[in-house]
Amino acid sequence: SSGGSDLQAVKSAGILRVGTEGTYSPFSFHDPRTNQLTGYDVEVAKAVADKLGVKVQYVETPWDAIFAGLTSNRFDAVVNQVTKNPERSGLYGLSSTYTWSEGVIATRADDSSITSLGALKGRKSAQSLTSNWAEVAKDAGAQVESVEGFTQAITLLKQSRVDATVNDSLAVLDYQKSTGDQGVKIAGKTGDVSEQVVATRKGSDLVAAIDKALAQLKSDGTLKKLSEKYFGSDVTVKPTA
Amino acid sequence: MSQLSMSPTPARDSLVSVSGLAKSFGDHTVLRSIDFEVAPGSVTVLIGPSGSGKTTVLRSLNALDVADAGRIRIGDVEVDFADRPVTKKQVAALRAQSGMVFQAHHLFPHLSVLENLTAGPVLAQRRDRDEAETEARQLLRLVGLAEKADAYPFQLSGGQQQRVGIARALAVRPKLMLFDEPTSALDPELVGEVLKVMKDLAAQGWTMVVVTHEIRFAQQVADQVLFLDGGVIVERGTPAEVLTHPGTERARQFLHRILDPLD
Amino acid sequence: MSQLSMSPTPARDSLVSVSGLAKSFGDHTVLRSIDFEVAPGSVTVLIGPSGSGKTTVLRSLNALDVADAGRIRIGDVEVDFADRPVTKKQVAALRAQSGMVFQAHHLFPHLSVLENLTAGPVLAQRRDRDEAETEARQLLRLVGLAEKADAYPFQLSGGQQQRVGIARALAVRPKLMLFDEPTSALDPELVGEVLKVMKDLAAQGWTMVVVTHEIRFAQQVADQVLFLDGGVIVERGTPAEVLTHPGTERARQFLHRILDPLD
Amino acid sequence: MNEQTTQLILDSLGPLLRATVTSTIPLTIISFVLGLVVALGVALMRLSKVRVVSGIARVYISVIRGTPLLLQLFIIFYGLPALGVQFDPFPAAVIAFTLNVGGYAAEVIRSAILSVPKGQWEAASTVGMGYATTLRRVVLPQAARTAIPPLSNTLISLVKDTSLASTIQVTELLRVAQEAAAPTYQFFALYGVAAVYYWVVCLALSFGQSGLERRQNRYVAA
Amino acid sequence: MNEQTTQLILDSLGPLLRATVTSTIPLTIISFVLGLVVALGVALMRLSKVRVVSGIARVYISVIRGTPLLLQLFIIFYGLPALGVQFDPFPAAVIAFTLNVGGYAAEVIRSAILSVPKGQWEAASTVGMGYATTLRRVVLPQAARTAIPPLSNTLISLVKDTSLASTIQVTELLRVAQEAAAPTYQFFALYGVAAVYYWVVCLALSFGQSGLERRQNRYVAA
Ligand SMILES: Nc1ncnc2c1ncn2[C@@H]1O[C@H](COP(=O)(O)OP(=O)(O)OP(=O)(O)O)[C@@H](O)[C@H]1O
Ligand SMILES: Nc1ncnc2c1ncn2[C@@H]1O[C@H](COP(=O)(O)OP(=O)(O)OP(=O)(O)O)[C@@H](O)[C@H]1O
Ligand SMILES: [Mg+2]
Ligand SMILES: [Mg+2]
Repeated sequence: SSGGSDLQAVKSAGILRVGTEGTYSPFSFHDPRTNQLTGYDVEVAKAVADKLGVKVQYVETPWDAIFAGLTSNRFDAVVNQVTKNPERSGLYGLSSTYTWSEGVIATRADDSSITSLGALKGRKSAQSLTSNWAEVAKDAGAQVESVEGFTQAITLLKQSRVDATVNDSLAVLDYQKSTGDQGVKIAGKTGDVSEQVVATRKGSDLVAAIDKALAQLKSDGTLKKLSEKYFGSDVTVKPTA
Repeated sequence: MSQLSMSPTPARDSLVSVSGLAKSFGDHTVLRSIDFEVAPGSVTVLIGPSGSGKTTVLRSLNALDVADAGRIRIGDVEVDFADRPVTKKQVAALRAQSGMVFQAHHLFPHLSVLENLTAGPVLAQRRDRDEAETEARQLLRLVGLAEKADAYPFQLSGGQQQRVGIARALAVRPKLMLFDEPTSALDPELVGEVLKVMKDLAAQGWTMVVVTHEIRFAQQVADQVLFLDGGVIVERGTPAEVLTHPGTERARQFLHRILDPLD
Repeated sequence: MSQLSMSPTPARDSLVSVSGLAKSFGDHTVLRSIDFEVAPGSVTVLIGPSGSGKTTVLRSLNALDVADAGRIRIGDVEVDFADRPVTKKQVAALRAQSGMVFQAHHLFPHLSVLENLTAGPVLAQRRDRDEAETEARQLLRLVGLAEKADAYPFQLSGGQQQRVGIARALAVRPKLMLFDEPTSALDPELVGEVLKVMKDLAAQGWTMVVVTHEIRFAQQVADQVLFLDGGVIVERGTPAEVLTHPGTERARQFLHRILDPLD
Repeated sequence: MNEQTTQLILDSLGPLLRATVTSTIPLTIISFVLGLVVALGVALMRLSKVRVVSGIARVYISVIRGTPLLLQLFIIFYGLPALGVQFDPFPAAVIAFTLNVGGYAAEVIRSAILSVPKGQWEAASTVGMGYATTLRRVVLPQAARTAIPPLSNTLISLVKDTSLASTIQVTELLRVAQEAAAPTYQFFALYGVAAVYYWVVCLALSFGQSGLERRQNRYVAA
Repeated sequence: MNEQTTQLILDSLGPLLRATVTSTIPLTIISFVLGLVVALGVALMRLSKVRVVSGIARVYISVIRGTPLLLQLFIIFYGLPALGVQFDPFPAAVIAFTLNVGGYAAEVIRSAILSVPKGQWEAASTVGMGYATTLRRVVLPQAARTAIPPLSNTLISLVKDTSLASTIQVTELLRVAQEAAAPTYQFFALYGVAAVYYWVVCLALSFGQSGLERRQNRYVAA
C-alpha cells in the first residue's frame, strides 16, 4: 500500500491518472489523423473515470517501465491489457476482468501444417516475453524465439524465420484489419482464455471502486458497445467454448 | 616559526642571499648546501655539467621547486625552508620577487604577444589594463619587437619568441631576473639577438642570475661566475678566475669539453 | 622516360653527382639550381642561414623529398626528376644508397637499441637476423655503445641517442651518409662525443654530407664546404677558402654572427 | 515500398521534425552544457592530490560509465520518488543525461588538461597567476583544442541517447516515431525516418565541430 | 523491498551470471576484435590521399556514428532479409556491433596514427621499410599507446550496448533479466541486478586497460 487512501487522493484531485503504452494498437495508440490518444483501453479508462466522477489523465509509458511508474506513484492505475496471473496478483491490486480473449495461432497463409497447439511441438514460435502467450507456446513444446513486440513476431513469421506466433485473437485480427496483410492467417485456437484487468498498487482501495465502475459499465452496456466498436464482437463476457 | 618579513628592511649589501640551500627529489639529492650572494645590479652566471643542479637553483629562487632546507632572501622577502610547512603565501611572496625566462620560452600560445606581456600585470597583479599595455609596448621596444605586439607566438622565430619571454618576465617588474639557458634551444644565428638583449639589460642595471653555456657572454657580462657540480658550488669568482684559470680539475675538464669539443 | 640504371657502370670520379636540382613547396621555391659532386671517401659540409635549404638538399638526396627538376646520381643509381612521374621504385632505389642521421634522432622508442639497428637489415632488407645482430654489435662498438645493446632509447643520454642514430644509419650499409645538424639538439658537453664518432667515420673513409654549424668540425674534417643561401650555393671550396676567406658579404656576415654572437 | 507506407512516411515528417526541434535538440543541448560543468568539476576533483577527493571522482566516473544509461534514467525517474524526491519527465531526463555526460566528459577534460605542458602552469605561476586564474586563462583555452574532438563524440552519442528518454515519458523523436507507427505496424519505415533525422542533427554537429576546431587552430602553425 | 522481490533477485543471480558469461562477454569480445580490424581498414582509407577512398570512409563513419545502434541492428536483422540476406540472431548481432565499433574506433585509430611523429615514418623509410612494414612494426605499436584509453571507452560502451541485442532475439544479460521479470513485472529490480553485472564487467575491463597502459609505458621515461 502507498500509505493513505488512493481513492481519496484521486477524488480530491479530481483526476484518475492512467498509465498506458500509447503505441499498442488497437488498445492504446494515437489516431494518425488527429494524433489524439485513443483505443479500446483508453476509452475503457475514460469510462471508468466517468463513473468515479473524475477526469482521466493518461500517462504514456513504455511497457517495460509501466509497473515501475505505477509503483513510484507516477499514476494510479494501468489500463493496458494487463493479463491476470498469480504472480501479478501477489504484487499488485488487480481489478475484476473487463476483457476476455482467446489465444490463437498465427501462421503463414500458405502453411497448412499447423492447425492446433499440438502441432507446435518442435516448431519455432515468436513470442513477446511480456505476454503470457510465451508460456502457452512453451508448454506446447514450441521453440520460443523472444521478440520485442507483435510487429517483430509477424516480421519473423513472414521471413520464414519462425513458423508461428501465439497471441491474442484481438491483436491478430487488428493487425490483419489495419494492414490488409494477406500473408498471415489464423490457423487455429489454443483453447486458452486470458483475462485482462486493471492494475493498481497492492492494497489500494481504488480496486473496489474500479470494480464497481466496471460492473456498472457492464450492466449499462458501455463495455459491450466499446468492444463492438473496436473488435466487431463482444469480448467483455467470458467465452463459453 | 617561518619568517616572512615584507616590511622595508635597512639597506643591505646584497639583493639576494642564499644559504644552506638543499633539495632532494625522492632519494636523489640534487642540491647539497648552496650559499651565495648577489649584489644589486650585478650579473651572476651559473655554469656546470648537465644534472649538476643549475636549473634547480633557479627554480628554488623562483619557488617553482620548494627547497628542503636553507634560507633564501630576495629583497625584503626571506623564507627559511627549514621551518615546515612553507605556506602558499610565502611561496607566492618569494616568487613575486623574480621573473623567470625558460629555455623553452613557454609563451602562452593562445595569446598575442601583447596579451602574453599583460597577462601577469592585469590578470595576476590586477593592474590597470591601459597602463599595463603601455608598459608592455615599451618593453617590446626594449627587446626590439615593437611591431610584433599583435602577432601570435607561432608566427615568431625562436629568437623572437625568447625575447618575448624576456619581456614577459620583465612585465611583472621583478627585482631579480632568472634566465635558464635562454639561448640553448635557438638556431646559432639567432643566439646573438637574445644575448644582446640580455647584455643591454645588464647594462641598464638589472640584477640577473643566468644559467648558460655561452662562455663568451659570461666573460663579457658576468660579475661573478659560480661553477656547480653534483649539487655543490665547487668554484666561484670573477669570470677571469673561474673561466680562465679554474682551480679544480672538474671545472677544467668541463670548460675544455665545451670550448674544444673535437679534442 | 625516367632513367634508372642499376647495372654496374664504369668507375667515375664522383660517388654523388647532383645537377640542376630544384624544389618548391607550393609557391615557395626552396632550391633553385643546385649542382655539386662528392668524391668517394670525402666529407662535404653544407652551411648556410636557417631556411636556406640545407635540410631540403639532404632530404632530396635521400628522396624523402622528391625534387621537381634536376638529376641526382649516387653510385650506380641515377634519377632524372624532370621525367614525370618519378616511380616508387626509383625513389626506393635512390633512398637505399644513403643513410640519414636526423637532428632529432627519431629512434624507434618501442625497440631496444639493438632492435633499432637490426630493423632495417632484417625487416626491410630481409637479411639474416643473426648476421644482422652480429654486425649491429660491431657498429655499436664503433660508436662506443657496445654495452647499451639492450637499453631502450629513453634510457640513453642525448649524445648516446644520436650515436645510436648514426649506427642505425650505418646498419643498412649505405654508400653515403647524410647528417642533418646531428649535434644541434645536444647539451654542449655531449656535442664532442658525436663529432668524434663522425670524425672517426671520416677517417675510415666513409663518404659523408654533413649539415652543421660546428665550424671547427668543418675546418678539421671537411674536404669541401658549400655555403647555401636562398636555395643557391653561393660559395664552394675548401674549408680554408669558404670559412676563413669567404668571397661574399652574405657568407662573411653569417660566419661572423655564428662565431661572435655578442658583437 | 507501397503507396500507403509512402503516405505514412510523408505524414510523419512534420510531427517528427517538431519532436526533434522541440524536444530532442533542447534536451541534448541543456544536458550537454550542464554536463560539461559537472565534468569540469569531476575532472578537477580527479586531478586533486587529496586522495579522498580524487577517490570520489573515480567512483563516480566508474559507476556512470559502468552501468547502462537506461538504468540511470530509471533510478532518477522511478527510483528517487521512493526517497521522496520526484521529478517531472523532462527535468528527470536532464538530470540523468547531465550526470551521464558528466562522467564521460570528465575523463576527456582531465586528459585534455594533462595534455597542456607543465611549462604553461609554471610560466603562469612565475607571472603571479594562482590556480584558478591559470586554469581559466591559460590551461582551459589550450585544453579545449585537445578536448573538442572527443567531446563532440560525447555530444553526438548524447543526441542518440536522448531517445531513451521515451522510457520516462518524454515525448522525443523516437517516441513520436513509435506513436506514428503503432496503428499501422510500420515500425521499420518510421524508425528509418527517425534515423535520418538523427543523422542530420549529428551531421550538423560535426560541421559545428569542424568550425570550432578551425577556430582553435588559428593560433598554431598550419 | 519485500520478501518476494528479494527471492526473485536471488533466484536470478545464477541465470544472469550464465548469460553474462555465455553471451554478453563473447558477443562483446568477438565484435570488438572484428570491429578493430574494420576500424583499422577504415582509418587507413580515411588517411588515403585518394579522395574517393577517403570519402567512402568518411561517409561510413558519419552514418555509423550518426544513427542509433538499435536501428543498425534492426536493419541487419529485419531489413536485410528483404534483400535476400538472412542472418541468425547471434551472427546478425556480431555484424552490427562489428560495423558499429568499426565506425567509432576508426576515428580513434586514425588520430592515434597521426599522433606518431612524422619523423618515425621518415626514419623507417630511410632504413628501407615500405608502407606496410612501417605501419606494422613502427607506427601501430606506438599508436597503441595513444589509442588504448579511447578504445577502452569504446569497449566499455560496447559491453552495455550488447544489451540491445535482446531486441533481435539474442539471449544476453538484459534479455534474461527481462525474462525473469516478465511474470511479475519486476523489471526495475532485475535491471538493477543486470546493472551490477555490467558494472563488474566494465570494472574488470578498466583494470585490464590500466595493465595494458602500464605495459605500453615500459619504453618511455617515467
Ligand atoms: N622533478 C624532478 N624529479 C626528480 N628528479 C629531478 C627533478 N628535477 C630535476 N631532477 C634531477 O635533479 C638533477 C639536477 O637537475 P637540474 O635540472 O637542476 O640540472 P641542470 O644542472 O639544470 O642540468 P641541465 O644542464 O641538463 O639542464 C638531475 O639529476 C635531474 O634528473
Ligand atoms: N614540407 C614543407 N612544406 C613547406 N615548406 C617547407 C617544407 N619543408 C621546408 N620548407 C621551407 O623550405 C625552406 C627551406 O627549408 P630547409 O629546412 O631546407 O632549410 P634549412 O636550411 O635546413 O634551415 P634550418 O637551418 O632552419 O634547418 C624554409 O623556408 C622552409 O620553411
Ligand atoms: Mg637545466
Ligand atoms: Mg634544416
